[in-house]
Formats: sequence, structure tokens, C-alpha cells
Amino acid sequence: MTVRTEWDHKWSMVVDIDRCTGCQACVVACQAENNVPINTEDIFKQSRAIEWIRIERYWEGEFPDVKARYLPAMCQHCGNAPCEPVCPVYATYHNDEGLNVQVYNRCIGTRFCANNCPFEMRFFNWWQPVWPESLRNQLNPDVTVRNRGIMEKCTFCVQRIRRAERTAIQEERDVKDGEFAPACVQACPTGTLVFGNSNDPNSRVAQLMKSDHPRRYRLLEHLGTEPNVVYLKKVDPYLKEEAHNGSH
Amino acid sequence: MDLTRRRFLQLSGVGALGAIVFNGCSIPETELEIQSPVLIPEDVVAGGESWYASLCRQCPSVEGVLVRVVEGRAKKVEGNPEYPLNLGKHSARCEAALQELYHPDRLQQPFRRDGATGQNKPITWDEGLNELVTRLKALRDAGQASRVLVITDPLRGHLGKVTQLFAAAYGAQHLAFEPMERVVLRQAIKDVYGQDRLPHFDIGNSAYVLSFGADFLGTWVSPVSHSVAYGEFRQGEGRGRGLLVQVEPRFSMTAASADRWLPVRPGTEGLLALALAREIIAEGLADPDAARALTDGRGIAALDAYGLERVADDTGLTTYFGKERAVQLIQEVAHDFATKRPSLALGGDTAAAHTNGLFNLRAIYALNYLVGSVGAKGGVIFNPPSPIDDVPDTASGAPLSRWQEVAERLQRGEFDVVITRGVNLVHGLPGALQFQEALKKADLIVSFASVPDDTTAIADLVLSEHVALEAWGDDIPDPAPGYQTVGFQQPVVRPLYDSRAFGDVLLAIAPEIGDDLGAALPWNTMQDVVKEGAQRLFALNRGWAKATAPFDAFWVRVLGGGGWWDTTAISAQKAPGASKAPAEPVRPSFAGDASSDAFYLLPFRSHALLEGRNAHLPWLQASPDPTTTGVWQTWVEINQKEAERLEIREGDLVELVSPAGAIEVIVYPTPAAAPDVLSVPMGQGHASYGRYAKKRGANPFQVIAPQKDETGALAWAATRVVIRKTEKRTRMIKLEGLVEARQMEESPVIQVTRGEEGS
Amino acid sequence: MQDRRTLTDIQVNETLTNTVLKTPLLWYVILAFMGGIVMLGVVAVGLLVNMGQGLNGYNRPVMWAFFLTNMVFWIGISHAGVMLSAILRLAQAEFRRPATRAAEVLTVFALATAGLMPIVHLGRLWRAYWIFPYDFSRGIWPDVRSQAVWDPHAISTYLIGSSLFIFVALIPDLAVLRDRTTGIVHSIYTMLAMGWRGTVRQWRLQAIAGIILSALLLPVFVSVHSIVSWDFSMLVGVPSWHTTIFAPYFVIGAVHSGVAGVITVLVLMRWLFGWHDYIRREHIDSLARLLFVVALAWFFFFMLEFMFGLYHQEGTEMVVRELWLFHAPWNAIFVIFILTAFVIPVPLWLFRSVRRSFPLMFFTTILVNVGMWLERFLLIIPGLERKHPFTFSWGEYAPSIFEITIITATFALVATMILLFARAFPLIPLGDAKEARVLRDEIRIGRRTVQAVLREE
Amino acid sequence: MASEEVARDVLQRTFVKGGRYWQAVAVLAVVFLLGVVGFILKLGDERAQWGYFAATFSYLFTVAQTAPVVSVALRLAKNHWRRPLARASELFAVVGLFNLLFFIPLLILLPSIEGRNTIWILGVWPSRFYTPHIFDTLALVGLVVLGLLFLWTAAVPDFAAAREQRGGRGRYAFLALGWQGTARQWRIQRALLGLLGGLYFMDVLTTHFLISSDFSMALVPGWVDSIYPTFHALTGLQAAVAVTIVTMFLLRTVGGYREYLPMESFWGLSKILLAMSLMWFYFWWSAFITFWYGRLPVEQNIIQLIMFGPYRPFFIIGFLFCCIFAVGLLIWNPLRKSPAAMAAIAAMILVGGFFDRMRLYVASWSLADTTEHELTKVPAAIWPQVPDLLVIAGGLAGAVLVYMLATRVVPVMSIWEMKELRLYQVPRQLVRRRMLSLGKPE
Ligand SMILES: Nc1nc2c(c(=O)[nH]1)N[C@H]1C(S)=C(S)[C@@H](COP(=O)(O)OP(=O)(O)OC[C@H]3O[C@@H](n4cnc5c(=O)[nH]c(N)nc54)[C@H](O)[C@@H]3O)O[C@H]1N2
Ligand SMILES: Nc1nc2c(c(=O)[nH]1)N[C@H]1C(S)=C(S)[C@@H](COP(=O)(O)OP(=O)(O)OC[C@H]3O[C@@H](n4cnc5c(=O)[nH]c(N)nc54)[C@H](O)[C@@H]3O)O[C@H]1N2
Ligand code: SF4
Ligand code: SF4
Ligand code: SF4
Ligand code: SF4
Ligand code: SF4
Repeated sequence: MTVRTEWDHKWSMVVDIDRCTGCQACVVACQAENNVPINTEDIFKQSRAIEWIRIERYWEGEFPDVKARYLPAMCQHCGNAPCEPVCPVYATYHNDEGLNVQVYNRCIGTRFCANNCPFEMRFFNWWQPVWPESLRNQLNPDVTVRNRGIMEKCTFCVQRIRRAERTAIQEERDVKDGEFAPACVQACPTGTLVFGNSNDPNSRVAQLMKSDHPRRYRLLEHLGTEPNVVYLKKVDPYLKEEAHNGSH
Repeated sequence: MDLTRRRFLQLSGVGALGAIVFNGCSIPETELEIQSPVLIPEDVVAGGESWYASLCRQCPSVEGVLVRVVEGRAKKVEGNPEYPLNLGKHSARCEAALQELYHPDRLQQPFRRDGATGQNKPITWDEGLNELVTRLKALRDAGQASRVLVITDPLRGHLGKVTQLFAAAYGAQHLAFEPMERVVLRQAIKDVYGQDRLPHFDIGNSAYVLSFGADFLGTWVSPVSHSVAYGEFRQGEGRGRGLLVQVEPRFSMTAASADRWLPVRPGTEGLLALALAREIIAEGLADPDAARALTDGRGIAALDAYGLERVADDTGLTTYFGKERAVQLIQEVAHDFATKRPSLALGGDTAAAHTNGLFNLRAIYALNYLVGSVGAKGGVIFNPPSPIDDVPDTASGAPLSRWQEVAERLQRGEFDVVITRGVNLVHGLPGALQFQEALKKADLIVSFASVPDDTTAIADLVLSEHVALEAWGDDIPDPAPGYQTVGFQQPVVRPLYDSRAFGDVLLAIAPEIGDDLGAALPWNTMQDVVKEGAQRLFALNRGWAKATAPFDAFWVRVLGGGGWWDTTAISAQKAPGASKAPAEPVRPSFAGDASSDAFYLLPFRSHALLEGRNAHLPWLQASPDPTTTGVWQTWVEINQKEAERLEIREGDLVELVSPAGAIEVIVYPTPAAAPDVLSVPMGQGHASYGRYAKKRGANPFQVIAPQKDETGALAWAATRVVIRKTEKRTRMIKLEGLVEARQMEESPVIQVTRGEEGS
Repeated sequence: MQDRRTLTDIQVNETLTNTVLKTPLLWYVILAFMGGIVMLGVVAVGLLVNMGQGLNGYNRPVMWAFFLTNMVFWIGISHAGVMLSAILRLAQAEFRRPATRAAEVLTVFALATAGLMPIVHLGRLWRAYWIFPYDFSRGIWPDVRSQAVWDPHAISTYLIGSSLFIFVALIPDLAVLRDRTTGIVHSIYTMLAMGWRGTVRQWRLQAIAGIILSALLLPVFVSVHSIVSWDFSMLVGVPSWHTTIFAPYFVIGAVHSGVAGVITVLVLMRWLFGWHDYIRREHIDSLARLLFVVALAWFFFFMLEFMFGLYHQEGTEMVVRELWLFHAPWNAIFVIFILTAFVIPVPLWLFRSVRRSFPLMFFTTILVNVGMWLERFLLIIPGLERKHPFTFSWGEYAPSIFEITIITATFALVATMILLFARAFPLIPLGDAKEARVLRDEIRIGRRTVQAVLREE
Repeated sequence: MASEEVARDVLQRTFVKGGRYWQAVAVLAVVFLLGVVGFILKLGDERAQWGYFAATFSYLFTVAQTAPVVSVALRLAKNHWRRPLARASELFAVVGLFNLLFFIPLLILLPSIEGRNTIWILGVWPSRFYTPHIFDTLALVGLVVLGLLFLWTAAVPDFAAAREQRGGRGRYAFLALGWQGTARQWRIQRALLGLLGGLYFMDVLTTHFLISSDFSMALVPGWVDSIYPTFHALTGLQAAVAVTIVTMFLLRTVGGYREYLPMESFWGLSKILLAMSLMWFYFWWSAFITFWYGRLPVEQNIIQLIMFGPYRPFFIIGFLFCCIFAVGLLIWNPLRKSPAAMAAIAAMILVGGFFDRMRLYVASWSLADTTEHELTKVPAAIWPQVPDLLVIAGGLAGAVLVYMLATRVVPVMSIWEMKELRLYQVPRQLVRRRMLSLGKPE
């Protein structure tokens, strides 16, 4: 009894780096939505902070011609995901809507998948996540609170996808473009993140990720993991030379 | 799944084959079989949810939010897509309203603090209010009502009205406190544009934004609304890509997003603005009327003091870029600003926080006249007055001069009762004021708080207040989005603890203090007050929620929609036109060591904690600073080469010493800092503010010297400090890994294009 | 010159069963000490289960570290057993005789210990059995594409195979013990000896079984470490691991450390049980020569691995090499590893006097294994610290006290198990010792006497 | 046969060759000349067209120049059955000289490394000469010199025997270098053999490494395969054993050395050949599975290029002959004990080896742009033209010709080792069985 939808969805994301200001709204939104444990000072000290989406900041140049480049990075939901075949227990697999799904209950914590994720997008629960009792009130009932010893990562807010699809089924229609958005996309004030069904050629995401978009690229494309997240290049009119344009 | 014989054979066949040949290239048939029993919990959605519209109170912008409530518990805060300011978007701070609501250290009932033992004794609301009323009554009866001081955060909307009415009717002093007030900004807007309300900066329609000091994408004025516009400005459909130039001595988040960053010397922003004006006029690109007004009809000779080369030197650009390039840069900016229209100049934050802050801002805002951007699309758009006339629609903290005065009066024992609400004076005023000691001179300090902070810690009577998600309220945004807007705040959950709303308490005690007070405040609850405001909007019979049905239908609509607004109700006011530029520049002066060992200290609002009001919220403590990615700590950003010169490394603990005091911070060398500047995030250094903020990091207000601008406002960027090394080391805690993140040349993860393709 | 003494069958039986029948006092002392350390390790694992893997030094991106390093190490050690027993048995090398049992025992115990490591490393080790296809009714199978499924199956196959191998070789010795014990112990040995009477037919069958098992185990032995290497080399996520040479490189490295481990154990046995007549200079000399050749081959592979890291001039590979060579602590570890695994011991083995010195062989082989442990550490961790061009996430790793305790405990565990084994079974095959005596010969050429062995024509 | 008889017989067979020998020499010479014609026809071709030429060079290197390793390795291992076959394998060193002819054009054809991702450093002058040119030439020439020296050293006692037979004068007097057979001379010879053998072995590995990297892997953008040099060397060793077996068989059947070449020598080599064939699979699989599982596009393309794409037939023949069939046949002990069967299997491996070389070298040489970062497109196959076939035939014939001519000078059986064998092998009786007592001199 596979959960089947009668339509053909492929959930995809577009990230327009030129818009991102590094404001972190997406990050906190994701943590609130997905019951991500609190990243305490200790956790940061241990280099074990969990941020399903994170803003990577890269320096370029030297003072005074210095630039900070922001990369919003989340699981790329690779079409050919290296994290999947290495999982011995099928705790991570590809579903029929283009998502790289993580089944917390199956995971035994080998961390194999994390090693094989070239994007460093998987997070391990090194400790039992704890919240002060009162803060547990905030936990999203649609999202499992993960146990210690298992892997987690961005799910494209699958609970929101499911909710939207269920509503659509009840109302006997297809999910409308922009009807819902993952928490990070919803939050992002600059419109850097766009989400939708890329199988629908009229969706905004499909329009933006067209192969002829002049700024289109994908992360580490040469690895052939076929990421389901498409990036649009940063524009810098004062760039010295048109560097960084190779697909490698 | 019924297992037919055929299927069994299929399965075993595939299974055996799969075991022999590692079928890694494609998803084997069997995987679909395997998938079926493994239903991940997220596949099953259960439970209903409700979304309530309300207002976000995590920062002074006050934007519209929707709160998700499941089983009576608030679960998620998101931007209200209808709300004109933020259009469905929100900031990192906003989400953390939940953590305020559920904060483990929230006050669950009122407390009385025993002055002798310092012990907190839980009391009932009745006991607490009794004491307060008795005290206030006694003072008033003795004709000493003015010995009562009410200090709140800047309050707009009906809560502001109630508070003002209360203070006025009682005869108490009412002051608003904000650590980084907008006094200078308001004065400059008033002086240059003749506006009482802050204007709307139309970034989204602008082609060129020139920002002086204002971290408008991070924390300045209305960051989410700016960011929404910024997205459009960058890559909006059907428009070219806007250019952003940031003139700021610090590498703020906005500087990081800018196409060009001009790190001028602190306090010279106005100088540069006038040099640009001179250049624009000289090139003949300026609006003639504005040029004439600015130069008093004398042509650019009137601006001789702002010659290109001189300003290039004075602003320090020569030092960083070399003379030739510095001059070229200024010319380029002037040219682009004048030609890439509509263009917009705005300024604030550090540009305003100097002894010459007003000079700087006036010069900056005058630029908009030269390019015809005042009152025009893509420029500065004026805001109409509030649709409800007798509620405060602008609110700003009192300037430093007032606080100095208050501190002195407190010291002289001129106040008996001090009531504070939503302000942390002890943390947010420059340490040199010794405000804590002054406050203690009062007989009774009453503090309304939901999570006890440094000021609550010295209060005698602590009254547990609702958090925003539990309380009624409304807001007249300032700045508004260019048209009349009123936001409505409704409780989205039942109060968790024995707490009350500040407004409700004022309304409740007013009649008890005196009948005249009761008459001045004739409402029972804030809900009534807000509802009455809504009634007045209903009476206007316009705006999106306009309803012909009875008021109740209107009420449901504005509550459900999160507010009332009328896009046609725009400002009719005209700008007075440019006025004469000062012939001679006003130069900044700095407190502290003037030697070359000293650095300019640029404290800045943390993008998440702001000046410290959000420091108790763990999500925000853990939210990486956009440029350093630092968390949970207070660090000092120092130019890498300077750090090398001083032989300090990342993680070293150093003391920053100013005449006002010293703080211990962690060194973070960065390529993005001017050599003579140190910047330190605000927000930490609380003696008490719940478990997540307590005794963490340092408070830069401790070293900020109480320098003032001519408006009397705190010139918080006008202090110079020296670095004193300590032998201590720790680890700079940040999200960035252990290696300075720079892209690998042959495989950059962020690809950059010059964008000639037209996108 | 060969320093052999002629021994009678009776002497052989007496001395070689003395571990079982007359236990030296030292045995108890060492056992108690080792057992204590093992208990510490057990407590540490208990805490890991209870509190989570956070107790270890792992982080993002270093998700694998000490435990898997140690797994590779012990699997390496385990390769000595079959290498010596099977290959040398097939090649009829005489010098194998005293070493086979010790080597096989080391194999089994090292392997069992190695198998524990990935389990201890699991986030939810109480679910470790999920990697076996145990539950047909739910239809949840392990993913056969995962190396983490290949691994446990390969290791358990090898473990079962080599246990069987030991057992077959042990049967005649069990019979000897059966005949020398009484009471309940006697009945246990009786059962285990399976009616061995030492008839010609039984000997022939035993020999054939040994040869068949040798031939069967050889591919298993190669495959086990190859599969372990694929845990690393097949990952595209860690560029410096993704290299084609890993399988043979790991195998030869395993043989290097394994043979060294066997020599260490032989020297220790000789010292502990006083088997001077069985473990002789010529034996370790021959083993050392073998080790020399293996070490050269291993070094050749290492150089290839190193070179090809640089070959493509890929940034992600270069940074790992840069870590190895220029950044503390890796540069120190790198130098120590090269010195101990190769530069110091291998040239020393060129000297006959070294090869024939028990103390020197003991120390040089210990050095080899120090180096080989560090080699695995160097292969695994720096690659993770510098995984990909996302330099933003680059990190570092340091083990916690838990990892160090558990690693130490694994060494104690292997020692404990060998000691316990020695208490129950002879560590040198009696039959082999006797056969060696029979097949010894001498040839006179002119005035010289040349040692010779008898072979079937 | 007594020791003196052995010397006389072997020398007799060396000095006097029959008609069949000369007929063969003539045929080979003609084919070789045809090869020269083919080479001339090829002049002026693009680099891509020289793949078969490169394959022939590599094959000769693989087979002939690796062959002496058989003797070196077995000597180090002190196998008693090596003695009859040592010389046959050492003698292949002479073919190295011939192979240098092939090396020169390839050096000129090698593309510049400018703009390529490689650890090699650009040469200073002239700019076309860079480290591959220098090191590969040094290694290859060194190998030829070392091989000849090794052969000479090993053969000195035999040259002395020949000198004695020829009355102490002539070229053998020179070649024997005043060998008197003193204990000191034997010690020196033994030490030299050890030294030269060790050096030769290392140089073979080095050269395999260099040739395989520079002359094939480096020409394919993005092909980084750390085990490839080892695979290359391993196939070389396999071919070396195979060619030794074939040579032994020919010596046994048409050369008249039947009595000298016992079954035991074939049997011994056959086990090594089995091991090599198994390792062939292992090394190939190590590379293949890593690429295949990793699924990087560049690696998929490389698998296509050298295994499953245009050169699939070559790969399949190489794979079957060198690995599958070889292993399938060699696991049978009766076959391993039969010289004829062994020779057939070895011949099959030699054929497979040539196909294997072709798929690797023709593929590598057919890529036009070596400066790309990655192999993004798999080019079409290049099939051999008539000149290519002539060159291949000429090359192989030339190599055999050189070897045959060398047997005219150097005894193809090591006389002194045959004598030694007779000393160290003594029959014994153990209880009721006949055994051999094998002396193991320290
Ligand atoms: N998975 C799971 N399911 C269970 C159980 C379980 O343990 N696990 N337990 C079972 C049991 S024993 C029970 S009793 C049921 C309980 O199941 P329900 O009766 O559905 O109980 P709740 O979900 O707690 O709350 C019902 C709703 O009432 C709202 N509510 C709260 N206060 C008031 C109020 O004053 N007035 C009104 N009108 N509404 C209010 C809440 O917001 C919530 O939406 O669940 C059963 N189902
Ligand atoms: N915090 C919180 N408290 C609540 C509620 C809530 O929603 N939140 N809901 C309230 C309500 S409505 C209810 S009904 C109560 C329920 O409160 P409880 O009756 O305490 O219910 P459970 O917590 O489900 O625990 C029942 C216990 O029975 C065990 N058990 C399960 N099956 C069997 C069985 O077949 N035989 C036996 N002997 N034991 C079994 C379970 O393992 C568990 O330990 O909780 C009340 N208290
Ligand atoms: S980004 Fe990483 S975790 Fe996500 S699908 Fe790709 S490989 Fe897997
Ligand atoms: S950590 Fe969990 S999801 Fe990842 S490979 Fe292991 S079992 Fe699978
Ligand atoms: S899509 Fe959802 S899970 Fe993924 S990063 Fe965004 S908010 Fe987090
Ligand atoms: S919310 Fe949007 S703009 Fe802000 S950091 Fe995230 S992606 Fe960038
Ligand atoms: S900027 Fe953020 S915190 Fe401030 S009002 Fe808007 S959503 Fe709330």
C-alpha cells in the first residue's frame, strides 16, 4: 500500500543567489518547522550544529575589495543520490516525487550516507535531543522528534507537501503552484528560494530552472548526482573577469 | 499486498539476481516493494491546524504574522501574506516569538523582591496590584504624582494611547526607551523633508540605492520590508538589476550584499554625500532647482569645502584604494547615482550615531532632491498620517540627554516610583550613566516582564506580563508602506501562566487610583480599546476590509486579515525642497584615546538579538551572524592584517578599553574590516535574562562613551578604544568550519557572473 | 645456521600442552590485567549506548573516525592467519609450522574484534541486526547495494571459515588433550576430538580438509579486506578515498601488519611459555623475509596511492595531501607512520642478525603495527576533514577518552581471548611439530652439509 | 645425464642450428621488412592513427621486457625448478633493444602537457621535452641495459664453458670475462645477480608505471586510476610467464631440449600463471567497481571508452583470454601438468594480452584533446588500417627474430645451473616412499 498520488509531481527548488542577503530567516524557519534540536553553545563547540538549511559564507578578495558570497545550502534531493545506495537498511531512499526521503525509524546510525553526501547536508543526532519541558510545546506534531543515533536532513518539508496533497485530494483537484511552500521558502524575505512542481512546465520553479536560463547551474554538477535544487548565479557587475564560470 | 505465486517467483528471481549482480545503477524493482511497508511518519498527516493573524513584536518594525495553532498550542509563526509591510515574509527573529511564549524561565506569576534578602517571593496579582495602587494613590493624594516615572518601550497604537492617557491623567512622567533610538533620523527627515512620520523607501522600484551606514537589510528600520523590496530590486521580473552601493565603515550584512562597499572613516558619511552632490551638480546631472537651492544659487563654489580629492582623503578612501582610484570611485558613484534613475539615497545607523550625526543625515537625504527622487516612485515616498487621529503613530526612544537628566534626578531622589515595561535600562544605557545605581534610589521599582532581565532583577515588584501571542493590541506602522495601515494583534493562545497584559493592568488600576483616571480610561480591557479603534476604522468606510454588514463582520475581517489598510490613502504632503548645504563640514569628535593605537569602536545590532532584547531566545542565540557566522558569544571583528600586526589570533580574549569602561571579547580576524575599525555585536552581556542569555558575552554599552549629537541623541559610534591583550584563549564559536571559508579556485561552489546576459 | 634440537614425540606433547595442563603464574597476572582493561571498554560502550555517540569525538564532517580506523586495523591483523596458514600450506613452506595455529587464532580473535568496531560505532547499535536479512515477513530487506551490507556478510563468512579452519587443524591435538585429562574436562575434549584415533585415513582426510579450506578461504581473505576498502573507495563523497587502488592496497597492507602481528605474538609466546625449541630463529627469519617482500609491495602501493592523489591536481585531493605533509598533527602522524611502518623496520630486516633476533623482531614488528594503525588513521580522517569544495564545512577531529578507552580495550580483548584460548588448546600444532621433525633432512656436498627437506617426488 | 654431458650437449645445440631454424629466420626477416614498409606508410598520420603502433610497443614491452623478471623472481625465491627455464626468460632482454626502435616515434608523438592537469613538470628546453620524455627514456633505456647486464652476468659461466669448448679464444673469450670459477668469482656473480635482478625488477615496475601513465592514462582527460599501473605491470608479469611457457614448450618440442625441461618446471610456472590470472580479475575489478559504483560521469565515460564502448570486442577478448578462460582452464591440475596444454593456454593469454593492449592504447591515443578537464564524450573506435597490420606483424616478427638470433650466441639452457640442480636434488627413501631431498643452501 504505497502512498500513491494520482499525479506526477517532482518537487524542486530554485535558489537565486543574487537575491540572498544571508539573513538567516530560512534557517530559523526550518528549525521551528522541523523540530530541529536547539544548537547550544556546546553543540557548536563540538561542530555538531544541525541546520538543515544553512547559509555558507565565502570570502572573496581582500580588504577593501572584499566580498562575502552567500550560499543557502540544503539537501539537494539528488536524482542520483550518493547517500542512498550506501544505506544498508533503506533508511534513505528516493521516492516517486523526486524527494530523497529519510526514514528515521529505519536508520541505525552508520553515518555512511553522511560520508557519501558530497554536499555535507546530512546531520547526525549525536545526543538525545532535549528541550526544556515548556519549550516542547512548540514542537510541530507533524514532524517526528528524532532520537539519538540517527541521521536527519532537509526533507523539503515533506509534511507540508503531504498536507497540501491531501487537501488537494479532498478537494478533488491538483496542488496549485504556490499553494504551499516549505518553511524556508515561505520565510525567505528576498524571494531567493522558490519551490514547486518542476514537472508542471507552467510552475514558477520550472520556469526558473529551465536549462536555457543564463544563470542556471547546479552544485558540483560534475559529480553527476543530478541535484534537484537549481542555483542561479550571483551577479557581480564589478567582477574583474568572468571567472568561476566553468561547470566544474 | 497479496503474495501470489507468480509474484513470489518474480521477487525471488529479482532478489537472487540482485544479490549476484550489484544492481547499483537503477532502482531495482524490489525497492518499490521495500518502500511500501516503510511508511515514514511524515507520510501520515494527522490533526487539524488553525492559523491566526496577529502582529510580531520581536523588533520595533512590528509586522503582520500568521500563527499556526494546533491543539491550543502555538506551533509556528510566519509572515502574513496580506500584511503590506512584510507581504508574507519574516525575519529570523519573528519565529522565536514561540520561544518567548514557551520560555522555560518565564515569569509564571508576580513576585515581590525583598530588598533586604534579595529573595523573590511569589505573590498574587491582587497583592501586587494592591501595593502598586496604594503607593500610586498615596503619592497622588500627596500631590507628588510627578515623582512617578513610567518607562516603556516606544509604544504606537492604542497601547501607546492608553499609556499616555494614564501617565497624563495621573500626572506621571512617561518616557520611552530604545537603546538605539531614531531621534537623529526623525530630526533629519523632519529637517530635510518636513515629515513627522518616517517615509517609505521605495527600494523595490529603485534602480540604484546608495546607502550610508544604514544596515537596512539587517536591522535598520524595517528590514523585512526592505528585504522583500531588495529581492525585487535585484532580480524582479520585468526590470533591470538594481545596483546597491553601501557607504559604511563596517562590513554589515547590507555591505556584504552591496555591489560596492565604500568603507569610509566613521563620521565622514555626510562629507562624502556632499562631495557626491558637488560632483553631480558639477557634471550638470542634478535637478536644477534642487542644485540651486542646495548651493544657495552660488553654483558649486558653495560646495568648495567638499572637493573630490579632499573628501577622498578625509573619508580615508585614499588610504584604502589609493588616491586615483578613490577619486574615480567617488566620481563613478556620483555619476551612477545621478544617471541610473530612479535612484535613492538613505542613511542611518552609524552615519547617524556620531556627534555630527544630524549633519551627516541631512546631507545624505538632501541627495534625493538632486535626482528628483523625493516623493517619487523608486525614491522616498512620504507616509500619510494615521487614520485614527489620537493614537501615537510615531514613537521613538528619548535621546541620551533625557536619560542623563533622568539619571541625575533619580540620583537626587526626585522619583519615588519607577514603572518599567518592555525595557532593559540597565543593559541598554551606556554604562557611564550608572543608571542601575540611580534606579536603586527610587523607593519602588515596578517591572512588567515576561522573562526577567537585568532591570527586572533590581525591581521590587515584578509583574508577570503576557507575551505578544497572548495579548491584544494594534499598531500604526512607522514607517508605513506609503499608505494608511493599521495592524491588529490578537491573542492566539490562552495565556499559559498567571500573567496579564500591561494595558489591561493600567486600565484595571486606573479607576482604583482615582475616579478621574477611571474617566480618562473608560475601557475595561485592551480588547475593548482595540475594538473601539476598529470601530473608528469601520466608520471610515474604506480600505480593504470595508464592510457594509454590521461592525462584527468588519471586526472578523480585520482580525482574520491581520489589519486594515487602504492603498489609496497616500500622503498629500509636499516636500519643502532642498535647503542650503552647510558651507563648512561638521566634523565628528570621538571620545577616548586619539593615538594611532586606538581603533574606532563600531558596535552593531546583532541581526538576531538586536541590542539584546532577543538574547533570551535560543534559536536567535544560535543563529549565525551573517558575516562572521558567530553565535552565542561576543566577539570583536578586526582586520586580519591588523590582527597579525598585533599578534592576536582568532579565539584570543582581548579587552577593549575606552574612557567609559572595558569589555572582554573574543578576537575574530576578518578580511572584511577596515584597519582602524573594530566592530562588536550587541546583544550579550546580560546579568540575568533567562538561562540562555545569562552571563554570556559582553555588553558594548559598557564601553560606549556618552557622546551626543546636537539632538541630544546617543552618538554610539563616537568612541575610540584600545586593545588590551589578555593571556586567555577560547574558541570562537561559529558555524563556519575550522578553516577560513574561501572557495577553491577550480571548483567554486558559488558561481558568479558579470551578468551581461541581461539577467 | 639452524639451531634445532632433536626432540622426541613425548617431549613435544609435554611442552606444547603445558599451556593447557600447567599454566604459568604469569598467565593469570596478564589475564587479570587485560581483563580489567576489557571491562573498562565494556563500561565505555555501555555509556555510549546510554548517552549517544556524542561522547565520542565525531562531528560534522568527520562522521567516521577511531572505531572504523580500528576496524580496518584489526581486519588487517586478521589477514595474517590465512595468509600464513593457507598460502604457506599450499606452498609447502616449512617455516610456517610453528606459526600457523597462533596466526589462525589471531585471525579469529582479531576478526571478531574488528567486527565489534562498526557495531560500537553505530548510532543505534541495538539495531545492528537490521543489516542482516532476518525478517522475511515484513519484506524489509537490507539494501544489497550498500557496502555496509557486504561488510558484515564478508566478515562473518571469514570468521566462520577461519574458525572451522582452526578446528580442523586442532582435532589431533584435542585428542592428545583428551588422553591427558580426566573428569568433565576430559569429556569435553572427547566430544571435541570427534573420535580421533590418528589412523592413516583420518590423517589423510584431515590434510585434505586443510587444503580444501585453505583454497576456499583464500578468496574470502582477499575479498574481506577488499570489501572493507570499498567502504571508502567507492564513496564519491570523499574524493581522497575515491581511488581504484584501495582494494589491493588494503589487502597488502593487511598482510604487512598481519604478518608483523604474528611475529609479535610468536615472540611473546616463546617468552611466555618457554617454547624455545619450537619457535626458532630460522622461523622468524623466514617470516621476516616474507615480511620484507610484503613491505616493499605495500610501500609501492602506498606510493601509487600518494602519487595519484596528486596526479590530477584536484584541489580536493591536494588539500588532503597538504594536510598530511604540512599541517599538525597530521604531518607528525605522517612522519611517524612512514618511519615506523617502513623506514625503520624494513631496512633493518635486510640484516640477518636482525631477522634472527627475537627482541629486535619483536620491536620492529610492534613498530610496523603502530605505523599501520596510523596509516589507516591517515587514510580515513583527513579525507573527511577536507571532504569537498564546501570549504565552509571543513573541520577537524580529535578522539575522546571514550574512543581511546574502547580502542585500548580491543587490544586487551584480543590478548585476553588468546590467553584464554591458550588455556584450553595448544598454541602450536603438535602434529605439525612432529611432521616437521620427520621431514627434516641433510645433504652432503663436498665438505658442506646443507639442510634439506623431504618432498614427494 | 652427467654434468659434463650437459655442457657439451647444450653448447652443441647453440652453435649448430638446423635448416628449420634458418627458414624461420628468413620468414621472420621478410615479415619484419614488411613492417618497416608499413611504418613508412604511416609517416605523416595524426597522433590518433598511431594507437596500434603504441599498442605494439607496449605489448613488446609487456611481454619481452618483463619476461626476465620470471627468472629474477624465481631466483630470489630459490625455487629448485626454476633452473631449467631461467635462461629462456632472461634471454628476452635482448628484445628490449629492438623495442627501443618503437619508442622513438612515440616520444615525438606525445602531446605537450601544457594546459593539462598532471603532476608532471614542464621541461625547460626545448619546450616539447618534459618529464615524461626524460624519465620514460631513462627508465626504458635503463631497463634494456640492466636486462643485458643481467643476462650477461647469468651467462658468464656458460660463456666460459663455450670458451673452453672453442679453445679459449674468440668472442666467448671476451664474453666470459676471464671466468675461472673461483669461489670468489662465484660469490661476485651471485651478488651481482641479486643486485641486477633486484634493480631490474624495480625498473620493470617503474617503467610499467611510467609507460602506462604517460603513454595511455595521461592521454585520457579525467582518467585517474591509481591501480592502473599495477594492473599494467601485472598483465606484464602474466605475459612474461606465458611467453616463458611458450618458449619452453617450443624449446622442448622443436628445440630438442626435452630432457632438460621437466614437467615440474611447467607445473611450477602454471601455478604462478593461475595466480596471475586471478589477480588480473582482481585488479581489473578493483578499478571497475570503484568507477562503476561511484557513478561519476567522467568515470562512466572512461568505462565506456576502455571497456564497454567502442573497444568492447577487444576488451571482451582480452578479458576472456587473460582472465576467464585462463582461470577456468588453469584450475585443473592435469592441464597444469601438461606442457602442451600449458603452452596452448599461455599462447591464448598472449593473444588476449595483445587485444588488451590494443583496447587501452588505441583508445588513449585516439583522443584528440588532452587538455580537457574531463572526458565528456566517448569518441568512436579506430580500426586498424593495412599499414597498422603490417606494423604489428613486423614488430612481433622482429622481436621473435631478435630472440632467435640471440640463441645462436647465448646457450638457451643455463649450463651451470643444470649442474647445480644435479647437486642439490637427492633421492631418498622415507619408510616405504620414494622422496626427494631438496637442499636449501643458505
Ligand atoms: N495517538 C493517540 N491518539 C489518542 C490517544 C493517545 O494516547 N494517542 N488517546 C485517546 C484518548 S484517551 C483521548 S481522551 C482522545 C482525546 O482526543 P481529543 O478529544 O481530540 O483531545 P485533544 O486533542 O487533546 O483536544 C481536542 C481539541 O479541543 C481544543 N480545546 C481545548 N480547550 C478547549 C475548550 O475549552 N473548548 C473547546 N471547544 N475546545 C477546546 C483543543 O485545542 C483541541 O483542538 O484521544 C485518543 N486518541
Ligand atoms: N500530559 C498529558 N496528560 C494527560 C493527557 C494528555 O493529553 N496529556 N490526557 C489525559 C487523558 S484524556 C487520559 S485518558 C489519561 C490517560 O493516561 P494513562 O491511562 O496513564 O494512559 P497512557 O499514558 O496511555 O498509559 C497507559 C499504560 O498502559 C500500558 N498498556 C498499554 N496496553 C496495555 C495493556 O494491554 N495492559 C496493561 N496492563 N497495560 C497496558 C502502557 O504501556 C502505559 O504504560 O491521561 C490524561 N493525562
Ligand atoms: S544532497 Fe546529500 S543528502 Fe541530499 S540527496 Fe544529495 S547526497 Fe543525499
Ligand atoms: S546513518 Fe542511517 S540513513 Fe545513513 S546510511 Fe546509516 S542507516 Fe542509513
Ligand atoms: S525545505 Fe523544509 S526541511 Fe528543507 S531546508 Fe527548507 S524548511 Fe528545512
Ligand atoms: S531567508 Fe532568503 S535571503 Fe535570507 S538567508 Fe535565507 S535564502 Fe538568504
Ligand atoms: S522584522 Fe522580524 S522581528 Fe521585526 S517585526 Fe518583522 S518579522 Fe517581526
